[in-house]
Amino acid sequence: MRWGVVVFPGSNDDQDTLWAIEQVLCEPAVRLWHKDTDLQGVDVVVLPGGFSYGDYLRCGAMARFSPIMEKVIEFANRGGLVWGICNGFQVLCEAGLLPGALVRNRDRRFVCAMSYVRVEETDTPFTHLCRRGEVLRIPIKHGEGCYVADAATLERLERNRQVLLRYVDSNGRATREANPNGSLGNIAGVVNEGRNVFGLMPHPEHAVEKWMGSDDGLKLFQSVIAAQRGAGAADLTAVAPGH
Amino acid sequence: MRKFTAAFVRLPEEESVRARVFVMPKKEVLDPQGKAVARSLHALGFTEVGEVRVGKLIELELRASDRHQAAERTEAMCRKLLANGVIEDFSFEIEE
Amino acid sequence: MRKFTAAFVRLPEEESVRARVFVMPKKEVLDPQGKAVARSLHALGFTEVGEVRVGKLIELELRASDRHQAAERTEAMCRKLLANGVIEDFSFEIEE
Amino acid sequence: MNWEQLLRPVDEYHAIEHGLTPEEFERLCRALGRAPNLVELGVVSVMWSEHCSYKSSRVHLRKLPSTGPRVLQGPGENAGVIDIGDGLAVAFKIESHNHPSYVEPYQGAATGVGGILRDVFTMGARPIAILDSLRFGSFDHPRTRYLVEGVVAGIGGYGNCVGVPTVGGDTYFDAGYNANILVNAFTIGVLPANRIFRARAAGVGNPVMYVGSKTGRDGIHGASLLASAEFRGEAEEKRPTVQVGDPFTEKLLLEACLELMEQDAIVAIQDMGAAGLTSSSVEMAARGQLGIWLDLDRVPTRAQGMTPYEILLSESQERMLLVARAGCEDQVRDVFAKWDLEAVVVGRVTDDGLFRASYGGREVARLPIALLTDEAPVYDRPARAPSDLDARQRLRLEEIPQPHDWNAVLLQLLDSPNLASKSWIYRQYDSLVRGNTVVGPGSDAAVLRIKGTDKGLVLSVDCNSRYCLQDPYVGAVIAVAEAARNVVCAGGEPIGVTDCLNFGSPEKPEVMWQFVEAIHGIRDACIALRLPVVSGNVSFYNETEGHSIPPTPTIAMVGLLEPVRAFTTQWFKNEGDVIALLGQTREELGASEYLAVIHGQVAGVPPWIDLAVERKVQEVCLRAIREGLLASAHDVSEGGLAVALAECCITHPEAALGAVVELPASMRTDALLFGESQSRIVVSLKRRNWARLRDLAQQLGVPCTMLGEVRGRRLVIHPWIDVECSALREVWASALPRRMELAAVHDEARQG
Ligand SMILES: Nc1ncnc2c1ncn2[C@@H]1O[C@H](COP(=O)(O)OP(=O)(O)O)[C@@H](O)[C@H]1O
Ligand SMILES: [Mg+2]
Repeated sequence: MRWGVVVFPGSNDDQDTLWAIEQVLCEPAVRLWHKDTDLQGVDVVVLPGGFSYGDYLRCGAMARFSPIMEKVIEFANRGGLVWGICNGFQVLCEAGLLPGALVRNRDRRFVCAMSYVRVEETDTPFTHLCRRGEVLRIPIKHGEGCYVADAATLERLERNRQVLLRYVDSNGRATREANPNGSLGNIAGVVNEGRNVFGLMPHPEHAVEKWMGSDDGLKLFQSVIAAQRGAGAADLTAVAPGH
Repeated sequence: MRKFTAAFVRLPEEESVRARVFVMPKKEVLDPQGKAVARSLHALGFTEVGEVRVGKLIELELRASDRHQAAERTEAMCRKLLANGVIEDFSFEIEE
Repeated sequence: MRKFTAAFVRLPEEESVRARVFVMPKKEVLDPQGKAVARSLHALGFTEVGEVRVGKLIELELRASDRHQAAERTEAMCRKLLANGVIEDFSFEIEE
Repeated sequence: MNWEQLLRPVDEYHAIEHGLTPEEFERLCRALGRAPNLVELGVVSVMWSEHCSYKSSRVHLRKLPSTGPRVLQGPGENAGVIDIGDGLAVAFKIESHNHPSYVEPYQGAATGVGGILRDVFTMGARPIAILDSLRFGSFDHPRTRYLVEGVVAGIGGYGNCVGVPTVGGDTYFDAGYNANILVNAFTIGVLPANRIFRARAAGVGNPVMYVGSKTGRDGIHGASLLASAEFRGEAEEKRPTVQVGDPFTEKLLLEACLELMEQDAIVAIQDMGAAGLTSSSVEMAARGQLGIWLDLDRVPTRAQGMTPYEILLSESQERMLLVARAGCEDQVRDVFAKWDLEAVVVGRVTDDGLFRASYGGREVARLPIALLTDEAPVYDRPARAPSDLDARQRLRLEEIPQPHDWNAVLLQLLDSPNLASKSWIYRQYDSLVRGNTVVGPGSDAAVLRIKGTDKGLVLSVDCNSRYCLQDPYVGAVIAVAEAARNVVCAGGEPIGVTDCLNFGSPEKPEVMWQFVEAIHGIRDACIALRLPVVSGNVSFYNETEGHSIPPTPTIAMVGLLEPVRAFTTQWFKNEGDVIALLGQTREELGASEYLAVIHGQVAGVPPWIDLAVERKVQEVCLRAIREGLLASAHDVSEGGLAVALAECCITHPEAALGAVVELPASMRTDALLFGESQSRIVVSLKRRNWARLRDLAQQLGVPCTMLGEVRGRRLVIHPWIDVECSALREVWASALPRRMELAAVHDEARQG
């Protein structure tokens, strides 16, 4: 399978994501330049972290209008796997591919730290190699990672089991103290209704080798690879175990 | 929450007007900045202050044939880019 | 650059009024946000847009005995906290 | 103002307004054979300012060792370059942005980071890490919180957005910086050793091109007035136009420049830093011994009606000037266009040795390049030790009562902002981006891998200005030694130094004395440790209302670690490991944190340091790490042995481990526990490695004492200290956040 990593002006973690895919997982990947309009036949699109367009108006607000995003949106609507990490998550929300929005952290400061997230659902191509309730150690680094949505949307997210990751403490409890940014419901990552578009604030690409302090991020990458292998590119959502 | 000051007056052919766009976090959305400002104001002795909310003020210059058109275009800009309807409300004024 | 809408009307004993504070980067100071917004608007086809500047809009509730006092206090808040005099100008309105 | 008025000859009054002395003005007129016009005076005043000309420091900086087998580029370029083998090199430099950060902490610090990043990528190196060295006033001062908040946010705001990790730094709080904080930023980048870009113009007729942000009225005369003229407390009324950083444009500029450098289109490149277009063009021409002509009409401007004076002196950020190969203009334009940046031809390289600028069809400046650079004034200013030095250095230990409750003393020291955890600061920095951070902030030194190799870089920045105040020579020696020791503790071999010399007014003989002593200290330490100083920065006039800051010669040290997986961190790792001390403890309490915090005294001389001993201690530690003997290594610095042991216990990112230690009562207890004797390292290791370590130490004649072992959840130092690690950690971790969260009163300080 082929991965595509979008490079917006101001993308910073694009080459870290490529490193994880190409050097650690030894999978083929291509860069997708924001001005291009060809997805080069990739099987999964990653929107990486960083500060696209400086994030000057709102995070992700401008990136979503770049030419490549039109194709990414089409791709997602056809069931293609799209994965937004940090700034990529913000872009997906701005583009309407994921519900809700990410606003300034509760304490208004940027935070770079190791975080613990609990895997809430495993019937998705992004998490199916994890155990339900498993706690992953993955670093976060963001100033605007506080997930918000209106009450009806939140209720729907919970009902459809679209919350994939929640901030927890090392014992797996979703406490206020374990919430680094004030996200509603300690939400760290959500999937769309079709379960093919995933956004999360933590950076799995920075947790793929032991010396990084954790390689728990690998599980998410490997889930995607296994899902693709298992299903071919045809039906992405039916692969999940337990369905 | 939009507000037109659109007076339907024809401007002298493609004149430049100024728009002021106000973008505010929705009532139900957390506004950590507003809270922090309120706390700071209290600490500085401005104890008479109640709720505070912090939003964005965007001033634009734009060419338009009349005020009505300017308002229409400004509204389109707000919907498309300047405000995020999930978390923000907007309003604007076209300069008198 | 301040603007009083102070009408010297006594409010019913310590009533709550609303102030709107506008904070803008000073003219001579670079405004990377404004620059970026202008560029994006152009890219989205709003080519009629000229200069754009992005500032802050702060809405406050405060108790005051009259509009004049509210204006005075708001101005003090701007000077002390809400605007950074080194790089920003401010103005405000007290709600009618 | 009608700009043509700028072309009238000026008189001495204007010159003095521009910061020139009457003698300097006379010299200028003599050299030109006429009086300069106002545009020319502006150009000369910035080029002759302390900031650009180094006129008070030049004669002394020459004393620093700057050569060595690894040195590819010493001082004199935008950054120094050191060979790290296998065809790779590193470019690095440190720079100050002190005054701007005091005036507007967020933007001042942000643009400081922006400037040092440009210095490094100008050399053709991709920046891979930033360090920040910060000095604030005491928390009692009303403005301190506001400054800390703004500076830290500014550094993070810029570095995070550009996508270069901030992996370490150092931070001290001292009343001596109340009205003059220090913000020093360091950047290191990696480049091919055979492809160093220099700022040396070549090729008469080659086009000079301008790229990046438009020119506005930012910081005009910032360099000469802000950085070189003493603050008189009126800075805020004067409100110099503050420069605002645009990290997004910087990111584009960085990517575009690095991409262009892959092609053979540019001859020379320099960022427009202090004194903007003027200094970048003059310096490029000077290095190539050529001339330069600029057409100011073609310079992209942001504000309307800018005069040639303003265009030449603007300090707008995120701009670069380059000399392209003739005929490659389109190639240059194309690369920048890909990154949405505009590149414009604004002049040519000439052979007349002149700096010439035209505007509106007229020549507005015509000055010999040499006059602006090599022939700029140089001063050997008088230096004299302060008359109260002896009195300040006196310390009668017998008059210092010993405390009774040693647990309480330890806790109080860990609560001191200087010793406490700096996590409140570095949590706000992205220390991970680019995926090379093996050890981030929180240990003695940061470690970065270099992708595609087995190499690691080890970075540390240090300076104890209390030592420097009490004895600037010894203080500077210790700054170098400690920085090197930190690098060694992480497993790195120190290979190069950059320094940022922050001092008061050089016109005061006492300050000049501090400066010269510090230079001598750096020189001697670098010679002894065989380290070249390849770049640096001098920041004078750090004073307010006549008070100079404590002398602060900040040292940033770069080390090489191969293989990178051999890195070490400072915290204890395994229950049962032996704890040992390399080096010797003496009865030394002068200028210590203990004296300052517990007894409210700054007195005495800093600890003694013998550089031969220092070298041996470092060698033992490094060899032990290379042989894989050590589980942890931590240098003993402020707070002494007890604090170092506590740090070994509580700085583990996940789980604190305790220690049980016995110290022989060989001297005053306070000196034993909290004295800051130099050249000491606390290590922990498997018991089976002990004999080998002891032998290694013996071979080199380094004292090596077994202190105890890693055990339990308490720190026990028999017979004085016995505290839960969690209690130590709590105090240490909450000291800064507690002080920072103290309501938001800090904002009041905006009023100064
Ligand atoms: N301003 C800062 N920015 C980033 N990291 C910092 C800063 N100040 C301190 N640190 C980090 O905190 C840790 C402790 O710093 P310090 O007390 O100076 O250590 P040491 O005494 O061993 O030199 C180091 O890892 C250092 O890099
Ligand atoms: Mg230190």
